[in-house]
Amino acid sequence: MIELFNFILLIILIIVVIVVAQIRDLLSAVILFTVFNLILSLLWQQMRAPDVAITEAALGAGVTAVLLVATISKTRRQER
Amino acid sequence: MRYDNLNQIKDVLLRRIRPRIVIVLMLFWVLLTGEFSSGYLFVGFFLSLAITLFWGGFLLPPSPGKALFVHPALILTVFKYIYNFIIELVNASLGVTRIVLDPRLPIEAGFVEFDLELDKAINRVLLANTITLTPGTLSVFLAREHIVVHALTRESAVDVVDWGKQEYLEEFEEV
Amino acid sequence: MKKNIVAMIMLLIIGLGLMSVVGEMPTFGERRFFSEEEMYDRYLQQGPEETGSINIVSAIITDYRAFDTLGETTVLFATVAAIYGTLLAAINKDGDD
Amino acid sequence: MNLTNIMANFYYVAAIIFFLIGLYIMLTHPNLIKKVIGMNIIDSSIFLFFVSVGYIEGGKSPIIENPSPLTEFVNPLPSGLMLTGIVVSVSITAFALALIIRIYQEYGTINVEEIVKIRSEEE
Amino acid sequence: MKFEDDIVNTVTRIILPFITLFGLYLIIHVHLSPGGGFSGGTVVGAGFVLFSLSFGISIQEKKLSHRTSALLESYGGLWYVLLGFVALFYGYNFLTNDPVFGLGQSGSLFSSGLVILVNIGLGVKVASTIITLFDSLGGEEL
Repeated sequence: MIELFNFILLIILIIVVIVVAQIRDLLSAVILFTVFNLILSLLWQQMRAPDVAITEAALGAGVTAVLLVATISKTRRQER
Repeated sequence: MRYDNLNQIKDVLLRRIRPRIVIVLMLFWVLLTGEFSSGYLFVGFFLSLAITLFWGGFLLPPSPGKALFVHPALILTVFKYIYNFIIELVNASLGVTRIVLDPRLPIEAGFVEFDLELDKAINRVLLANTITLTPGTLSVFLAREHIVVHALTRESAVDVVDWGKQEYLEEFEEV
Repeated sequence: MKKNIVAMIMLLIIGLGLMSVVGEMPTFGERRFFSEEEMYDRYLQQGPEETGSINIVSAIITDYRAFDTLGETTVLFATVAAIYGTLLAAINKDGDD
Repeated sequence: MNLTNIMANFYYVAAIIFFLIGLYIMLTHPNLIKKVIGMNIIDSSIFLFFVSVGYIEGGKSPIIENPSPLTEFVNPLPSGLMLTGIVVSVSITAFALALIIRIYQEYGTINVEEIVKIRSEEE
Repeated sequence: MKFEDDIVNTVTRIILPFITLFGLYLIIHVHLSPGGGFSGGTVVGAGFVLFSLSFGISIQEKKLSHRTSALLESYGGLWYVLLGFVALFYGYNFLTNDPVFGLGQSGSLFSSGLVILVNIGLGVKVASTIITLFDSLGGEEL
């Protein structure tokens, strides 16, 4: 049961990463990257590593997204 | 001069210590730790006091002239509000379902602007969040008693304006 | 477009190499993985007595490997210093012009 | 190559796929912010690999509340190492973003190809 | 970076003390539950970031100036080194825990000397690092 749940999470993660690679809008890419990190922290909770899960949800999803959005607001939004 | 200064510090401290917020934070601390021994409670009390002192002027402004922790009339008003909200929610959900299932998709999306007669910011935020929670309508902008709502159909827009003018929220104002 | 195809072929080769490594690795979830049995037993059996912390991960990062974490705080400090240097250099240069 | 072993170790396979996609983003996209996102995806793939190495079937998370020799725990060492890694990866991301802001101030673009063109015109 | 929006403002006023208390809980409860200096410090720093996003960077500057956060950042690291030197002073190795700091009853709040002391320093340092990163990357209008 747990294996199946983790497998579904990994499939969702792979789809999200492929969309991040293809999308042109940088802000959408950053939002999808945040979603990626949040699902990853869920996966780590499943793997019984709660310390890593909390740190990932706070640092990887929160702070990285804030810094990336701040940088995009200072440069330009479209990739081209 | 020196005495004045001390008095000022005392005033600031008294304005910043907020017993109700400290009590709520202590409850949160007990929920987090799951322990009820004296050491835990002391540490929690110390931390809550420090946080209230630090963030002092940026927390919710205290409502004047109330001795009790929660006014009894407020609980009744909250229940009445939730009851009305659930009725509205079911109605709006049925309406949106009808629109979505209709093959012609009869949508007339547009923005509605109107003014609120609510003084407290928290009541305005409550109304805006209620509008967003209701399917089909979405509060877009809220500043200084002026609200902009995005509505899916014309009827829902009229409903929203009615809902905003109703008396449940004014009861919150009075309590 | 040509660049993308070359990159794809290169990634395919790297992926095949890494896959062959996965084929040789022990199965996921086995009790005894690499040759780290001693460390695993030591941390889990004597960790609470030796450090007083029942959360073994924090016992590892701030007691057994505290020197490692000291290096990490140095990394944080260096990052802040480097960012200040990078962005303040721009401001100073603008002021000179 | 043992095919059934690969099927059983699908966590490692997913980590490899993340690594490859991150590397693809870093190689082919000319935008610098996209390159930083690709670098973060590669970091995440390494973390996924290490944490799944430490997992033990049926183990509990390594917080020993009432010690008994029967309970099995997950290996805490990879978790501790990856905790360090996450913080370092965020530091590197922040520094890279500061450099990107600086590059934008200097060239007015964050596209590598345009930067190369501007550089070649200058010389 | 400031939104003139009542919703963000009011929700920030409600939620800010809870965020800070949760971050401090993660730092202090490090030896009993998941968390620690890194995650707790990040949560506290994220509270400051939310504050400056909703009230404006100039008010945050008044609350915690750049100079103070830079000082906290440096002294968080120094506190760590100082704790290491305490053990050296008693004749043990650098950063020794057991005989130097009292361990206490394992499983209670006041136990595991070095772990909790180091994590408090780490939390202060990481929180000020997050604030400084946000201020320098996204804070001032350029």
